[in-house]
Amino acid sequence: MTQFARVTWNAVALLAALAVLAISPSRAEEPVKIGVVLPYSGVYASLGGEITQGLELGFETYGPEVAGRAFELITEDSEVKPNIGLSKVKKLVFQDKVDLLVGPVASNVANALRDFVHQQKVPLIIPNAGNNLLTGERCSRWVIRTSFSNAQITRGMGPWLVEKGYDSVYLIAADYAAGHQMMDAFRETYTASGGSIIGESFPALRGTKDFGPFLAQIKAAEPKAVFAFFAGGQAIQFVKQFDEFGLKDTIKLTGAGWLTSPLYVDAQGPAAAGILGILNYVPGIDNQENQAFQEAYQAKYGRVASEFAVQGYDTARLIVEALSQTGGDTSDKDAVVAAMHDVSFDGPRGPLTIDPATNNIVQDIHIFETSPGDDGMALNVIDTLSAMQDPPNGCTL
Amino acid sequence: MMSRETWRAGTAILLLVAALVSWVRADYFGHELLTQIAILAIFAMSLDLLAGFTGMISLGHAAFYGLGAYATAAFNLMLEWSPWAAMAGAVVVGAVAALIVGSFAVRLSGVFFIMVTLAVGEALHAYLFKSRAFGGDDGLSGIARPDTSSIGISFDDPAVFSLVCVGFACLIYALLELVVRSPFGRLLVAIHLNPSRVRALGCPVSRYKLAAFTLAGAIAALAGSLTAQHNAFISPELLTWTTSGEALIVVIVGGLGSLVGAAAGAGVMVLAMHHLSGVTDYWMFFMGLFFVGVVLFAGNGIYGVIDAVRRRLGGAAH
Amino acid sequence: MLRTEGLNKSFGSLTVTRDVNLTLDRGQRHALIGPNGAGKTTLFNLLTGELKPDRGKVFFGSRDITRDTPDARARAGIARSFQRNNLFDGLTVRENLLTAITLSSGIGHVFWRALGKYSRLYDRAESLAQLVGVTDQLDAPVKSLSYGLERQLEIGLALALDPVVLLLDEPTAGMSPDETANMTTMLNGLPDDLTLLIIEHDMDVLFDIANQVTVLDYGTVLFQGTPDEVRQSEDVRGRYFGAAS
Amino acid sequence: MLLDPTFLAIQLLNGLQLASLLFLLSVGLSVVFGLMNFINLAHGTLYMLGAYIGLSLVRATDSFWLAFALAPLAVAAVGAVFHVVLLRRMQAASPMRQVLATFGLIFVGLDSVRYIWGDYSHALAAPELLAGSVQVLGQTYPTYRLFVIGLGIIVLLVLYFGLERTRLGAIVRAGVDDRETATAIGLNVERAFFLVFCFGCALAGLAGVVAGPVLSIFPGMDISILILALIVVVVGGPGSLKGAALGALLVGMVETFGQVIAPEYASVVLYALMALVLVLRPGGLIPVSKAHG
Repeated sequence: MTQFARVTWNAVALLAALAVLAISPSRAEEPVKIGVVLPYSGVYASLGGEITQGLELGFETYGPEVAGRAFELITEDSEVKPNIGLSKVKKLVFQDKVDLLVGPVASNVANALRDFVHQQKVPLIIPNAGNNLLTGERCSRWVIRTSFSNAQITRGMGPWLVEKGYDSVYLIAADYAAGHQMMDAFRETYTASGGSIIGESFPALRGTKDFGPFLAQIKAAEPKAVFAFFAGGQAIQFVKQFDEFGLKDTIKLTGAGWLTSPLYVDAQGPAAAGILGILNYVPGIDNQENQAFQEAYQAKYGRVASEFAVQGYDTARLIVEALSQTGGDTSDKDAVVAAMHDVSFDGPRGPLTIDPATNNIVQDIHIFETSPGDDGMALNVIDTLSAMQDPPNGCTL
Repeated sequence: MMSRETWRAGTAILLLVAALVSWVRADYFGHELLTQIAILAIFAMSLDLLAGFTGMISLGHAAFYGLGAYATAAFNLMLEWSPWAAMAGAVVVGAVAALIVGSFAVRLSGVFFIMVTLAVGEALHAYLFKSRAFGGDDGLSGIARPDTSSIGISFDDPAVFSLVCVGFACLIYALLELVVRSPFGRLLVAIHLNPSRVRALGCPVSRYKLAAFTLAGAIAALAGSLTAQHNAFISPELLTWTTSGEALIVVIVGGLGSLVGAAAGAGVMVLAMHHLSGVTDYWMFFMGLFFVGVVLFAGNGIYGVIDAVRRRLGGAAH
Repeated sequence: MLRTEGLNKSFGSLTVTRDVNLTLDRGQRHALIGPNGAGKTTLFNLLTGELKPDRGKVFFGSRDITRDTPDARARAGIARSFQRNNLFDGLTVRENLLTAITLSSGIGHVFWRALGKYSRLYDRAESLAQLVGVTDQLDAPVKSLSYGLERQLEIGLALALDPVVLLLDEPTAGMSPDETANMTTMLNGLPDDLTLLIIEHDMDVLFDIANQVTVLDYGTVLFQGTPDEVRQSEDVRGRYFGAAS
Repeated sequence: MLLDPTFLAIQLLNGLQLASLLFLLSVGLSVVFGLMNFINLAHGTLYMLGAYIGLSLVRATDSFWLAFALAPLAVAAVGAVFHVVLLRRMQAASPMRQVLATFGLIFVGLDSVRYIWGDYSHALAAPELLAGSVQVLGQTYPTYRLFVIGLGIIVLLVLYFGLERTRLGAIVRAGVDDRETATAIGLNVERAFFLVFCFGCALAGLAGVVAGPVLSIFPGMDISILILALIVVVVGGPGSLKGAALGALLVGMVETFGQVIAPEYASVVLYALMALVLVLRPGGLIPVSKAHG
């Protein structure tokens, strides 16, 4: 069971670091200290766990050391609270004197951290939080993102849906910044391609007990497709209720890929069949790197690696490759960030680079369909939009 | 036997000395913790005035704390007021909001009061979470601290800021200590003990409770304002029921109705959170259990233990 | 001084006060008697404002105070004691008295000066304690008082308001004969211009103190007159004293 | 769209379904409040526990109905232990201390659930019998939701007749009315309270299992529903069965139609409703008439 593996990340990370040290006992070099601030409690605790596992596997695979320096992960629980996250980051920077920071999951926490790391000039590598502004208006040389921006995920779906004949959609997303940003990006490209949006709903992120009221509205509006963004419990609910209310027969359900994440697509069951998703990663991507990653991850953790795990995995690889360029030197933070701009590699998601203009990742975005597979639901990639790159969006680095 | 008040003041001085010693010895992160403790102490003491002295247990006190933070951000970022003016404005906003909420809440007692304050806090949280003007769930950043470069010190220095926060905590303690010793404060306790009797003695109970509620709201807003300046960031998270709940835990673990207990509780809470959350992801479990234990057995928390020493000493002297 | 006009009060279908007209003159010692459930305490609560009448009016002097809150009436000079002891548990006797004195001296709103600095309040507390006979217990928690002393303190709290009208709800209930005698002496020693309305079951006490008696029965005024008239009234004797005497 | 009768009918059903769940959850809370002047803030935790125990039972036995029957019993057992270990010891203390203890238990319960079942979101599958959809006025509507509505009505009726016609019911009514007198005339109010408390816990557990196929199961599901349940209790009037039913109906409908008519303000409207009721009728819409007010 996963929870037993995650009882105390600190202890695990410490043990891992000790093990790494034990393998290379002759090295007298200081380890590279990486402060990891992710949620290990609260609503996103499961994501924090996935990313941490990805990170550990990544350092194992591409490390375990660089230029004689091992990696020491110091994990802190952000609790998905901005103030707590900031306090933990201060602890990591001031007390533990970490070389690099990795985190967080939630954009509001990332917003709270941004000014602090910008002032302290400690590189923060974001392995999830997708707020556009973090690599747009509020970008910083010291904030690098290996996950995605919200707009980057959904922008490609607009023209694609119009092309497939879905020329009228209803938008529905959780009512918070991420939901609005994803819908804004979709709306822009979709209407530009000639599609028409015939309704929008933004149910509350928390506290929504039931999608029934919204589903009745969608049904009455009679769109050809629905484009949705929900994650976690809300995604499970939405997909199941969409089916139960009989909308699936006449309306195509599409959305940002978290709608049918491998973490819970089996809980959704047959109701998820036929849903179109768009995301930066699905476990079924067909390339060697991904196969190797999934095999290693499943061998280690006994579970399919999710889109969150891969973001942790690639974050570790980015760090390792950048530090190998600087010869293991982390004292010159500017050089570390410059090295990250130079790194490019083929990961499980496909080819990756960091855009020096925004510090956001440039990556392939995958469109996939959910269908019943041999064991549980399968996510099959049906199209790939290659090298999606964000415009600067007001960022001047 | 030393009087209750003298003993309390003595404990307060001891706490202050402890704060100053740790200030001298603190590194950057030590100042961070000290700042957090001082701000939480202010917030908790304001709740103690309500819960401990007046008997109004609120689960929505974070509404005023959060409003103080939001008002500071709004005045500072949108109206471009100076940080000092924004702080003063925030206190006024907190007081006015508490006056409005209190005008119907103070008529309710016990569990009803808990539920209404909880609902008010959640409603405000729900509103701010959605409001585009105040940054929604993303919050607002870039709130400035007072500029005191003219006198040669910088509030951006964590050591200076932590000292300022400790100073504010002392000020609030002194103010509240005066209030609870005053005729007004004594009547609040009497209202807590027997509201109908005080009314029969000619006390307009609701008005007194409203005054206490307003004062507590203003002080909570000050704490919120300091938090906004401390983090240079605000978000709706500040107003959640868990923030209120944690403050209540601090007050009860510290000892209801003692002020200094709330301050001590703040120290214990921040340090425990800092150490426990590093040891286990399930630290809320232990915190909750500890809290239940205090409610069940320890009577009046940390200060209850301290006060027991006074009574023991008093007994021995006879 | 205190006057009611056609007071009516019902709880659901039960009428507990019916067309009560009562007049208390200044300095009058007025007793209210009647069997249990006659509506005596309800009438008290209507006078002090804890309850609002369905119909009828209450006048204090020439002023209509029917809509006034209990605290406003207390400030105007109507003080009361309670049937069941209603003190501030957890405080000492002195603190109990100080609470009442703080309110009566109009400094309750002062939040900027410690109570300890008002020495005249402390003097007043001591003289009141002497008046009601709890001087030895000034620093004892009220929880430790005997029942009789609690009753005495109960009246001390009411007296602390310097009332014009004092309403006492069974001041001697549950007291020993000695305590009752003390109480009677104390009540007889109250200033002459103080108007007193007293609910009392003990006829000896009643006839010792009262100069006017109202008999309530099922919410209505059965009889009004001097103690001697009451004593002689066959009606009252039959309905009320039959069992008692 | 609002004037379309089929649309209205569907939304009405949605509202009823939520009301039904809220009724199951809040009736125990409300009656216990009436009896003891005490409110169990960990009631939402029991609801969450019911859902998770149901989840484990479904996984182990593959039978929703078994979970439906056993999970409430398990939750009632937890409630009984909680009553014996904590509440009974605290009887001398003020009700406020009891409320605070239950507040602490929210944290304990949340982390316990996280530790045992993990942080992921889950959902229960509706039982075979109720899995599909039926046609209501020509619209497809999930059968399971109709079952939830029916269950709520059945529980309401059972409780109504239980309170009116049984000895326990009579004791409970007397206890809510005037506890001291009921105790004085020799009714065992304590035992009645214990039974009512456990029964309320069982209903919370039942609500958890029943909610499983409609709402998702995740750590934290307790708080969002607790606040709704508290609003139900306050709006309806604590201590009264009819009040809980009316409050649940009102909150269910306001939540549902609020999201249709004014999604921006849906949550705030609910709190405003509660504030309004408290100002105008502090005892709730159907207050319990306490003897001697």
